Amino acid sequence: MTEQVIPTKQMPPGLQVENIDDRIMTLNVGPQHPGSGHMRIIVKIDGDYIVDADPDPGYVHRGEEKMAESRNYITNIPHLERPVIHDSCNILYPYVLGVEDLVGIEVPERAKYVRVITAELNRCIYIQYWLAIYGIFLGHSTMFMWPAGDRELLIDLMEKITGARVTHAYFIPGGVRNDVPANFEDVCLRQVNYFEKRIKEYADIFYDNPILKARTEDTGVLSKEDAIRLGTTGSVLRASGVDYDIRVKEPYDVYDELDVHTNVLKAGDSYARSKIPWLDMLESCNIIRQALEKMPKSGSIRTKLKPNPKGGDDEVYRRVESGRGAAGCHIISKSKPEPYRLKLSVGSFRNLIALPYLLKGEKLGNMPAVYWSLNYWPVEADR
Amino acid sequence: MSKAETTPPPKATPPPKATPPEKTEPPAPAFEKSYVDQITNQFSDDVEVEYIKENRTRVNVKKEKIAEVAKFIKDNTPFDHAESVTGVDFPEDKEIGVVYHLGSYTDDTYSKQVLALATRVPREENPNPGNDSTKLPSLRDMFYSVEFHEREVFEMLGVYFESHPDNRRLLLPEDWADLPPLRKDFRNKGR
Amino acid sequence: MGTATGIIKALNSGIKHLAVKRFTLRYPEQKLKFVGDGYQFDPASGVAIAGLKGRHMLFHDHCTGCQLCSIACEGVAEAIAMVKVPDTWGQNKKAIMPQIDYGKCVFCGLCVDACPFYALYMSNDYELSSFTKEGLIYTPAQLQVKPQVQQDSELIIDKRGARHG
Amino acid sequence: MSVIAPKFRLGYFLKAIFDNAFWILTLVTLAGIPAIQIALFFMPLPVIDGELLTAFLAFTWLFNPAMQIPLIKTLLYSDLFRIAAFPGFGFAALIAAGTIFVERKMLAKLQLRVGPFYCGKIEGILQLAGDGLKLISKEIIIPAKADKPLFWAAPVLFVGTAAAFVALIPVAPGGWVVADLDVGLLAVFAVIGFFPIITILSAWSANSKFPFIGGIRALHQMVSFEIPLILSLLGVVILTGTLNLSEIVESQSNFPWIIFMPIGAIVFFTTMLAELERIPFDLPEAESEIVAGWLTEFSGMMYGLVQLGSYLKLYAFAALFVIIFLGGWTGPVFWPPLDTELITEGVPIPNYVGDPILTVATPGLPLFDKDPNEWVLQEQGELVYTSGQLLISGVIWFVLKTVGVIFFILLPRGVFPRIRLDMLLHIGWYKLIGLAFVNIFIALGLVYAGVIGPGGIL
Repeated sequence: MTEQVIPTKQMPPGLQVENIDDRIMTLNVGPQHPGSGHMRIIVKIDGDYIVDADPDPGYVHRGEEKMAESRNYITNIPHLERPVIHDSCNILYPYVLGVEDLVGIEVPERAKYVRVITAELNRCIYIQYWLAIYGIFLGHSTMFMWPAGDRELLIDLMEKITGARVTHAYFIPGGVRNDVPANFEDVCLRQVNYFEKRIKEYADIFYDNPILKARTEDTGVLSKEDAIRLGTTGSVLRASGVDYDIRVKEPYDVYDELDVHTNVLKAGDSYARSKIPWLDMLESCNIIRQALEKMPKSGSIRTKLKPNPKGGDDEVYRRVESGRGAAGCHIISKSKPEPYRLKLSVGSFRNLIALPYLLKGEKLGNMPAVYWSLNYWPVEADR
Repeated sequence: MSKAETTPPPKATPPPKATPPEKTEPPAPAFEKSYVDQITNQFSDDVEVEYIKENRTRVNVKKEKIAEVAKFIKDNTPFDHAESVTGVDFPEDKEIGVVYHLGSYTDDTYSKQVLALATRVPREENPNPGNDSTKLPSLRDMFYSVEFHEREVFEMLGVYFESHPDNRRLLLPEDWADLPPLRKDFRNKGR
Repeated sequence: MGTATGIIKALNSGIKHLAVKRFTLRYPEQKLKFVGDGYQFDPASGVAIAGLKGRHMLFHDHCTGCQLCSIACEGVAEAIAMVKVPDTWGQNKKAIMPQIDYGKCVFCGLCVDACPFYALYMSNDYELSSFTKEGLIYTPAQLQVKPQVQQDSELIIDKRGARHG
Repeated sequence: MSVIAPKFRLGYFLKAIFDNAFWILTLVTLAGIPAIQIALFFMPLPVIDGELLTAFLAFTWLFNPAMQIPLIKTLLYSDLFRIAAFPGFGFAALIAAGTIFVERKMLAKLQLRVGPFYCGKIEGILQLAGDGLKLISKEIIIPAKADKPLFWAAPVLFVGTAAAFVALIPVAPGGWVVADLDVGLLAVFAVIGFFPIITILSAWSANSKFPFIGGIRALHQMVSFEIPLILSLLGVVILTGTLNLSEIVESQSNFPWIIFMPIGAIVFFTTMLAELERIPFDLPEAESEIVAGWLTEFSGMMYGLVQLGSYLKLYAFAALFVIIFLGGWTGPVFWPPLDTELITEGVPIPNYVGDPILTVATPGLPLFDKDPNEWVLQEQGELVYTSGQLLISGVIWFVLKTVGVIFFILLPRGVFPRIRLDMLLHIGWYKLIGLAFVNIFIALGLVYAGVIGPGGIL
């Protein structure tokens, strides 16, 4: 393997990569492995220590960027949410914002609030799914079932709004596709309140569990400087003590009218990285309540587009805070109905770079804890 | 929706050269202009400001100078990480564009800013990734976070990054033997 | 002693949840109730109404055979094909109507958005499984049928937790 | 939709059936019947009502209502019954099956889901049978480069060793145990020592990476937890002065040892979890790290056998905990709630002809009641059985306590995450061994202070 520019972490004594060829064992963890997701990590271990880790994504690469070049701005919508169907509103958000910039239309106020609410609901849905897998990766089967079950509350809510359980295809340039159903505010408030009560119960059994703490604290520590240099984003960055949340720093839609609190932890270990999304969920419940309060009770939810919208000869780069960190969308338009080039710069792909760095020198038993604490979604990274 | 979406992108109409002339735009925002000016003052001939919009700026750099400019940006401005590297194919110009989007975590005043650092490399009709003239110096030493992005651009567009220590395939299968797929002459089936 | 209290707290939390109501929806016996009659447009205002994106419903008296739904689907799933129908409707000069392959459809609803005559709706019916691939292809005549759906179960939240009932 | 095979012909089908029947009959006649006769020649046959029970006589008596009860009673007190059915394998397997069912339903309840629901109409009670059928019907795949004899032997050895462990467990007063050894506890330690060897052998023979890592982990875990396990039980041995498990139970007729040795109980419980590879100590099978650990290459019924063995082991460990710390089968007699002596020995009634003895043994349990006249095995002078009522009461207490312990073995699975290998070894070598020594010192202190033990005040 190659040299790292970043000085590698101190290996335990007696571990040098060069001289132990006959002692190291190469493990192909994935792509079909209960602890890898749809990705392969080529791990070299010496005893119980990982001496080298090489992530090999691409198992579920679908060429979404290439596909987007031959579809117009509207028919791209169901495709571009495919990388993260659990977070489909948030992955569509930068694209929709970018197309609105290109085409130059205004979004009605009520649609902006509906977007924020659905995006926050979707963030919770994604994080619950992520948390469920984090639980099962650590061998905590209850933490697999509880989030997967409680997620159903919000999926139910999203189904009432958008008509689909996961692949909503709800955002559209110019607003959202349909209005929320009648007495939506009450139902939403009731379910979100119960959801918040439920996720607070995770603390006793999971986050304050001494075995979990002993297991994940001080493993895979990413310092603040390294987190910045590696360009990580989202929960990984905030767990390392960097106060950076695009919802606060570069508010889009109506986030500047809402009181959004950024959760930051200083430790930078697996435990902090796994706790930040949970705190984010609590914050999301807060945001949803605020947005429900401030949302205009009636009004238009969609500015009609022309049938075949064209962008100018322009480019745009918009970014939002998705469940996994910043999701950026770079659209280059050439006055055609289709984008000339569309690039998704997603949180998973940006956080993946920290994986080989973090795994080096860890124990094999820590691999799932470190890997999944990166808030990584293999399908999104592959696009 | 017309039938146009189903036909391949037409080649007949060549788009204007890489930098369209600036139209009557509102005056550039002052803050964004200040840090772009920092770069243009240093490299007056080699860089070209494409646009300065609110929170977004783009600077086109000659490919020989890209590492130098990146080093200058890294040392003298708060931009500390690359968010995204986009490779764009321009078959009409026989060039491939590479756009680095740089952001800043450390400086709060810069947290909204995204500086796009763009460059172009010559494109070859019959690409032989790694062994032809489509080469760029890697920015990995300046912005470590471009490592995987540059690997992706290498496999998707065939731009070889010199001094990148790990120029391997990332997403594509190991036995991929076709054109780099994000080039415009690689056609999707049925499109 | 923090470890001991933590372990006891975790055990306590686990045992406490033995008494919480189960959340599972027992599907074939219970079926979830949805809002409205499915994703459709209000012809008067032209605004979409929230509802489940299920199997489509085609109104033969509105469809003009303009193919806009098929064109919209081309970029998404290529599930809609236009087929010949008996020439009984005056407004449908070409006598073609959409036929939908649910093996391909992704239920995005863009065809409903595209229909300018409000002829294509989506209904509440989501039980579309079939033993053969051909059984998934719905002809215009099949799409005309209004689905019979019995959906009665709702989410109930009370002190002992959430459940379906 | 079932489809008849395209080249089906009834003639071939019938021919296959006849062929099979022919070969079975031939083999039974030529090999089976001589084998049975040879076995009968060497087997000591019981004497019932003054008649030697031959195979022919047994078949005859089966249809004679008067002789059925003595026949069944003889069967009940035979070695084969004890090994195969009641205190041995069958009883343990029944409890293991119950354990699996309870584990699934309880875990489902804890996790707010339903669990097995449809199989068997009542809360999925037949799910285990369905799973067993599925496992039997599955193909057994052996890796091409595996060490095949070892690989085949591992699951069988695992079940065999677990059954041997079960054989050492007494479940009711009066010698209801397969092997009543004076060194029962030592035998338990010896049997436990086999498990890591079987695990590492199977892991090695699979010739695959993940089983190998899992086997090494299992070896680490079991070897390092065996020492605190043995040490934690020594306190009780010091206090009772015996290694015989039945005598250890009888020494707790007044109070269970857990009152004096809670530390030993905690250490034993923890090591038990580790030996059983249950969460939080399921590192050898850690799914997300090493697929399924040393079980990765097992398929079909080989996997099923390992699972059966591990649940038998779970029962045996829970029973051992009950025997050593919770007083085994001791407890109040259920019905009638009278003294044990009234049931076993009775009260002699004076002034009556023949000195009759009044007992309060429950009628209706003639099968288990002591009847010296019909009871042949007693003559050998090694087994003493008590009345059926005490047996029932003892077994109920024993099962209740065992189920309670099993509940606490199952509960951590829903509550704790898996721990890491270095944490595990740290716990084993630093904390548990220290605590086990503390426990031994407590026991020694109690003995030397003269509180309990031989000649103590309690």
